[in-house]
Amino acid sequence: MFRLVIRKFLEVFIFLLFIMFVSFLFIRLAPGDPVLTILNVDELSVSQEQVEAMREEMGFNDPLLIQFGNWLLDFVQLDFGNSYSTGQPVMQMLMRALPATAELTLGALLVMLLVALPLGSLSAVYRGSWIDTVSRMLSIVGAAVPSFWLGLILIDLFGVRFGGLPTMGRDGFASLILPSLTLGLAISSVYVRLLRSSLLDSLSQEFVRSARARGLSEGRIFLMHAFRHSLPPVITVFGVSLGSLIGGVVVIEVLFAYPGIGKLVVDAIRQRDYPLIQGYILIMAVVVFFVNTAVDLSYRYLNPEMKLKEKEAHR
Amino acid sequence: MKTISLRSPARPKSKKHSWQAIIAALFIVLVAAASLYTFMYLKHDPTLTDLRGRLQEGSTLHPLGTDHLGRDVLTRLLLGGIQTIGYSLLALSTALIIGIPFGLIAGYKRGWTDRIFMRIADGFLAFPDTIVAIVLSGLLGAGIGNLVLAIVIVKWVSYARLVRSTVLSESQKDYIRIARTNGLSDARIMTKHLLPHIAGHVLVLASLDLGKIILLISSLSYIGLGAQPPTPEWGAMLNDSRPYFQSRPELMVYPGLAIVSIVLLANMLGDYLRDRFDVKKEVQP
Amino acid sequence: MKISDRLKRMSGSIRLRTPDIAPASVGRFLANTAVTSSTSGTESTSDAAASSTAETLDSPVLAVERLSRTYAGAERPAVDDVSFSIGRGECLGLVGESGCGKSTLARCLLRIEDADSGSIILGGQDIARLNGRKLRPHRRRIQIVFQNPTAALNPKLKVSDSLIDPYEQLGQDAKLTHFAYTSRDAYIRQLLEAVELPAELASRYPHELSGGQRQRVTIARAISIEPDVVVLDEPTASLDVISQGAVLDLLTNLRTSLGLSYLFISHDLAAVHRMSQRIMVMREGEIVDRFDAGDLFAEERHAYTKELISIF
Amino acid sequence: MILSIEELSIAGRERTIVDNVSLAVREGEFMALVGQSGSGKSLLSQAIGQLLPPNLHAAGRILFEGSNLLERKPKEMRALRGSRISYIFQDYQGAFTPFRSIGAHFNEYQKIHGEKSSTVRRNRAAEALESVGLDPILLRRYPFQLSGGQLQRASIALSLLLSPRLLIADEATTALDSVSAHRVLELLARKQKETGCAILFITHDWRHVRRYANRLSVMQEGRIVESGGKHRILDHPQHEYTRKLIEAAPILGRSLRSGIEEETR
Amino acid sequence: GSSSDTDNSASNAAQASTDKNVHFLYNFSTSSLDPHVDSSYVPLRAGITETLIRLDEENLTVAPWLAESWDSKDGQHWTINLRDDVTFQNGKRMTGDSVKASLERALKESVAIRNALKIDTIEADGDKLEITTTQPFPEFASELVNPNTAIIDVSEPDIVNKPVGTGPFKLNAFTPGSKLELSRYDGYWDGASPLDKVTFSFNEDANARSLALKSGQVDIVYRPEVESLESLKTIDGMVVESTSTFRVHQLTMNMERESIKDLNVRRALDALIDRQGIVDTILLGYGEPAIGPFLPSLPFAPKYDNTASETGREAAVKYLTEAGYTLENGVMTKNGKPLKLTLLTYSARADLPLIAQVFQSDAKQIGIDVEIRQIDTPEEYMASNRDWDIATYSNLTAPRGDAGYYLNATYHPTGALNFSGSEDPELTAIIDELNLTVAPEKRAVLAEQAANYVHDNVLNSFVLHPGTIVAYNGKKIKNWVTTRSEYYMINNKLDVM
Ligand SMILES: Nc1ncnc2c1ncn2[C@@H]1O[C@H](COP(=O)(O)OP(=O)(O)OP(=O)(O)O)[C@@H](O)[C@H]1O
Ligand SMILES: Nc1ncnc2c1ncn2[C@@H]1O[C@H](COP(=O)(O)OP(=O)(O)OP(=O)(O)O)[C@@H](O)[C@H]1O
Ligand SMILES: [Mg+2]
Ligand SMILES: [Mg+2]
Ligand code: NI
Repeated sequence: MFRLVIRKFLEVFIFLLFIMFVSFLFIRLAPGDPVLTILNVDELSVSQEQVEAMREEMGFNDPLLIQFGNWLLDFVQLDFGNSYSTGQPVMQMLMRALPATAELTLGALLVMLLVALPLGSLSAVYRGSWIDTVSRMLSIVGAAVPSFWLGLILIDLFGVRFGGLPTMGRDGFASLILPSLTLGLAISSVYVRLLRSSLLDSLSQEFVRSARARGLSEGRIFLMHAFRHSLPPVITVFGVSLGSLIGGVVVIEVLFAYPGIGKLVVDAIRQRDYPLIQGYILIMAVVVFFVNTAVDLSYRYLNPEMKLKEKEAHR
Repeated sequence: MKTISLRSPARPKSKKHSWQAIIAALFIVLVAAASLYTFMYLKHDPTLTDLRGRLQEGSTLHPLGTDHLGRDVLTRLLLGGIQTIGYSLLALSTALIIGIPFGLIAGYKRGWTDRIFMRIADGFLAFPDTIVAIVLSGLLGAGIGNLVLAIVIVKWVSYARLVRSTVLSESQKDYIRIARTNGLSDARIMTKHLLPHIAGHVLVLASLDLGKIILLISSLSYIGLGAQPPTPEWGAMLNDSRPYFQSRPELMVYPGLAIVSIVLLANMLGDYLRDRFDVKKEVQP
Repeated sequence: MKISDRLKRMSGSIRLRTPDIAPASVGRFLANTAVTSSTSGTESTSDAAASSTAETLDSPVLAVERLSRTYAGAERPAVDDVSFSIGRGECLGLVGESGCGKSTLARCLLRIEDADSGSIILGGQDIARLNGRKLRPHRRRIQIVFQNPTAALNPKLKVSDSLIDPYEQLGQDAKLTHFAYTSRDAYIRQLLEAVELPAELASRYPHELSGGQRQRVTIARAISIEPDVVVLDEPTASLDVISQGAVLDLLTNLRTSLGLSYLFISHDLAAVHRMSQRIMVMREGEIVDRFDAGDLFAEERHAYTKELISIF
Repeated sequence: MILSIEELSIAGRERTIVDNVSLAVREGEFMALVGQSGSGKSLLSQAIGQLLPPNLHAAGRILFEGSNLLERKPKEMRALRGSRISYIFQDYQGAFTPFRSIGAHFNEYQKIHGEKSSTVRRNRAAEALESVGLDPILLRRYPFQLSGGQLQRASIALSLLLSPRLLIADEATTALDSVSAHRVLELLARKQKETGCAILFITHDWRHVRRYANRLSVMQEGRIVESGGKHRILDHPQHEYTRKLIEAAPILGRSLRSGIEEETR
Repeated sequence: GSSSDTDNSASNAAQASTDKNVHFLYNFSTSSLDPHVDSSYVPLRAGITETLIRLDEENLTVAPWLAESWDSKDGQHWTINLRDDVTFQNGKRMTGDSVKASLERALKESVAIRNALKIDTIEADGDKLEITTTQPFPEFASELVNPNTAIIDVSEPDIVNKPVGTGPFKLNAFTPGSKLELSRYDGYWDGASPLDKVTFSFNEDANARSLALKSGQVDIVYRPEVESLESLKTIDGMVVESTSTFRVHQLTMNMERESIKDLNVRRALDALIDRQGIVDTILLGYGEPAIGPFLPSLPFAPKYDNTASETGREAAVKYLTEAGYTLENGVMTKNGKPLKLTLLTYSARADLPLIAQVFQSDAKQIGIDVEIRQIDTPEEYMASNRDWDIATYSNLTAPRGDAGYYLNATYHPTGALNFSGSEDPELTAIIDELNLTVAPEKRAVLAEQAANYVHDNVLNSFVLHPGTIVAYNGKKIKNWVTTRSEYYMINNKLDVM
């Protein structure tokens, strides 16, 4: 057990270090640097020498490895640097924006669950019926319609015409409804279809017939036998998209002026605010790692054979 | 044997039938589009702007009206189809070509291979799409190849992981072990025995991803990857119509519908293929 | 019904054409048993078997030494220090109570599961620790029929596709003598015929077959490339007696004419008795009794063997 | 007459697999169904509980306690399955949901059929396993951790648990050694005596037919070629196929013929 | 619809009886309020902070604000007299020392400000400041208009999130990226505001901003979606205001490219731009066609009398003919080489890609093949890649009422925004002279001279001055002023009905 923990820990550490190294190189390969933004060339007269001097001062002219070394030195002291554009500590900025994003993501996931679970289940159970057709149509529209459009329609409907729900900002629960709804609906489509497809597989398994022969109700067969069996692909895609979900909320954050991490990062990218981007990638890498590790663990829970045979050598 | 809840009352219709119908429909649509396209192209240059004639309603000259720069919407829609579908299919299939083997190998080999492969995949997930696109466009410049590369980088992981999850559980089963005792090479076990099992989910995901990829392409073209304006392209048309959300909503509806129909078609194709791999065809009552 | 009739039928049903057991391997096999060999070595009708007798004398086709396997979390080993060997052209029967470890042993032999210790010497090479690419060349020599045929067939593949697997992968090295590969279809037809299945089944999926049909498909697959050793784990359990007889005849035929060796796991003492030259009895992972088939009714049998016989 | 199958046909899209079969099982009777592999025995038995694979379709009548099962709604069917009609399937592995322990299956089965007390459920599950010669410790295991015979016995124990009126056992002892099979069949016989349930027993094993059946039917290529009392068929078979089938029964060694013993009771 | 109207007025009436408040919606968002660093200038715009000197929006000259007066003989030694009646929102009096501390913090925290102000030393003496710049620096006063030089009380603990300035509103709460809650500062030196509270929120989506105004959630919207104005105007009492800004959308010419070096080609390209069409349609009239870089109302903007100078396709063809091009098979060709141009554009300013497309289409019609290349960061791309011919770009030309910034940045060989790569000695001389000239009138003459030079040589081509659009609920809001500088938004005059 202890060794397992150590090993996992080591794995995370090496993984993070590697990711940070790659991302460090990668984002510095992107054309541009933050100097023009810092000097506010849009409004202040700046000469090319000043730009060059600034570059020199910020160390952008040093070899990348030295830059990385410096960054790493700070990193191991848990100093993630200050944002170039605001001068504030990066982690503080990210952590301040994180709750909003988490809220939004959770809200969207809730919507997704409320939409995808029933719709996906029904369309698998009543395969070929009207409900299957309707859910397919909905999910296709969901997959093809950009979320900003959906968001605008929802704002127009529930913010302007009926309901008077808040359409922007982050003030309590009411302001969370529309953005979560938009994001949730936008991501639901894949899960509806995936769950359906997976459930169809499960429902044709032999053990379902045996359960039926034992007199179990369809509901129970579905919940206790088929459903769990059909979860792995759904959870997998969920785990994968959680990463992109956090990055992908930016459209919604902008539309609803929801002050989350997505907007922060997109701005950071636009301004080449390296420390902020790095901080974000670090957080994302941690999140992705844990989410996907959790997903992997869930396979084991869903399929005990995997857990118990894990130690067996594999050819 | 009639049941209400779980089985359609009649005997299942032949799937082949509906498939032929799709092909026929597709063919008709294609022919119609092609002829309309030539016709419209002779009449309207899709890139020629006409500021005085912008935002016109539908008329006989412009069946779907004109866009914000006075260009014929129908012509752009027809022309854009080729671009849009071509790029997105190319990108999607490349993502599949990379993602599926990756997932197969990771899930089948397990152990260190799996661990390393999955950490690589995680790494890709940690990068925001925009960063990838910016770096690529900065390093390599615009071009279809780089566009496809950017999308592949963003998309392949989901396929890899999806495939892996199925392979992980499937390769526990006796018939895979038998296949191994039959001396099948790993590659062959993966392609012959495991691929049919993953096809269903992958097709579902891929057909829906097509829509997302079309939208992604348009947002990538903003930062220099992909089609440059004024090339007609559905995703870009959709984005360009954004300001007219309140004044001319149909400008968004047309490309939106076009994308929906393509995704629908892909989805039907996916379902058809899925049914082919789904040898048991139907749920039991 | 007259008793004489029955006796006639009885003697007719024992159609052991060649109880050709190699004395040397028997000696080795019996090293730790009290039984002495009394097998009469009728000369082999098969040239192949005859020419290889010399070789078989000191090198059995398959020799297992001190094999053990304990499942994670189990209190006692499923296979406990098992040793035996099989000579060329020999059929070794393995009987034992349900859950005693027969299938586990079989899976270990096939390297589907890893034994914790012991060696599996197949054609002179210990394959117990070989892995991956190194193992693959040896795969051709040993094949298995699983106990549960449903799980052993890929539900997404047609019968023909499942059947062709071994040939497409290993067939080039195998010198087929019984079956002949002219075309894929013809080959599959031969295989299906051999197990008395209609050719039309080739294009069906496993779930469209009956239990017995599935089992016969897996048998056909196992013998399709004529390996040296076939491990048969309850190969005829769900066959009607006529098909059962036919399949067993076929197996015997192949064995004698091609010099195949079998490890024949079965609950059906009649079938085991009919097929095998030697029989092992397994209990709680250990081999508790070994004897020549002819000595089945001998007095010195283990109590459990006797119970099996009496119940039968 | 607890079960009476009348002119039952089972057809797929291309062909008819079971052709116009009639068969009856009397109350408290041990009815054996033997026959060719692939002749349609399993499908016939599945049709009774409306459990056919979806690509197959049954026509005819299946009267269970007087009412036609083929016309029943799924809900009504469910009320019968598990409590009044219970199944042992040929694919013993498929009987268990892979990610649930054996114990969970026993527990759930009793629970949905109305057993409220969890200790009672647990004890009965343990007893049931012991009655088929299994260690109750197996309750904690997952299906894949059991040997073939253990699984089969567990599924037999499960289907006997609630004393059904009709037990359909499809090759229920194929994975069992003769000692265990004997034990299981003794248990079946005892159960039958206690509860008076009818058993439709599909088998290839003449010994079992000989020892336990009251009547038997012989199937070949989708038809029943012969049915009747055990003695009549075993000792005076009419149909050519039956005769061959009996003849092919394997015999062991010196004297024991597996199906047909010296005296006929 | 009418229902939302009645809703609005009803709720407004209800609010008016208790609290007078205004909800303002701005088109940028910020996650930091540091008055000296953050370039969104929100503290100044929201009325929290003020600068020493401000821009007089009517005359477009600099005017006193926290400073009463200022003076310099040589452009290097400056004396600034502060008002003596100013207090910070925490009640402390603004003194020379506090101003000095504030300026020093600005210099310390912001490289940009350090670069821009070129301050060497500051000395405080009562309400008087003595400032020396590192070099003669005539624009110094106008640079003090920059919102990042705003005066705050630097002794406050949390400047980044809760700056304390001298403005009419003090900050109650700040949600980064979302909004500021402000309340009236009663001790404001110029007379306290009639309002009790102001909410200053951000939303970067134009459609969403329009819809927020429609739904009555906000009262004033900065830059609503232009295309939604028609539907906004149908709402009773909605007021839409527009003012041209100091910004110019221009076509930057890459003077390092062979074809562009030819003045006649530049003239042709300039003639090709359909300015009026673009303003009328893409901007729906909210903007004005540009001739030169400076907004005509600026004192130093040249009066172009040759406005009638030929434009249109014919003129373009004529210039091209003069340059030696002929139309061959519908393609403009010179010496067998067709005229092919690469046009850069970027999406951060949504108008620019549209202008690019219109230009491309017009060029196509006279046989010029223009390839559009959309890029991410224009400044960096233009500076490091020289494989383009023309570029759409948007510039502030006189952000603080002075021409020095634009001319230096864009036309001086050392300027950071000199993407043309122009090194015209004559123009450089004018700019250098401007940099040493203190007297405003003389500076105006030089600026005009430079602008004319640019125009005559078509160093860049100017398309339009976009307008700032503000829409507000006229039934509620009183005294709203849309400024050209876009610096001043919430002030002490703003009121509700
Ligand atoms: N789902 C199906 N679709 C089509 N044909 C099927 C299907 N299931 C079974 N069959 C065919 O129907 C016939 C009868 O099958 P069934 O399983 O009833 O045989 P059985 O008598 O139980 O044989 P066994 O003793 O081998 O189990 C077989 O020929 C089989 O191939
Ligand atoms: N994966 C596993 N994990 C733990 N225990 C197992 C596992 N597989 C089998 N066992 C146990 O190991 C023992 C031997 O199993 P095995 O399958 O070899 O029996 P068998 O001799 O083939 O029996 P049968 O005749 O019933 O098929 C049994 O007690 C079984 O419960
Ligand atoms: Mg076994
Ligand atoms: Mg069967
Ligand atoms: Ni008789």
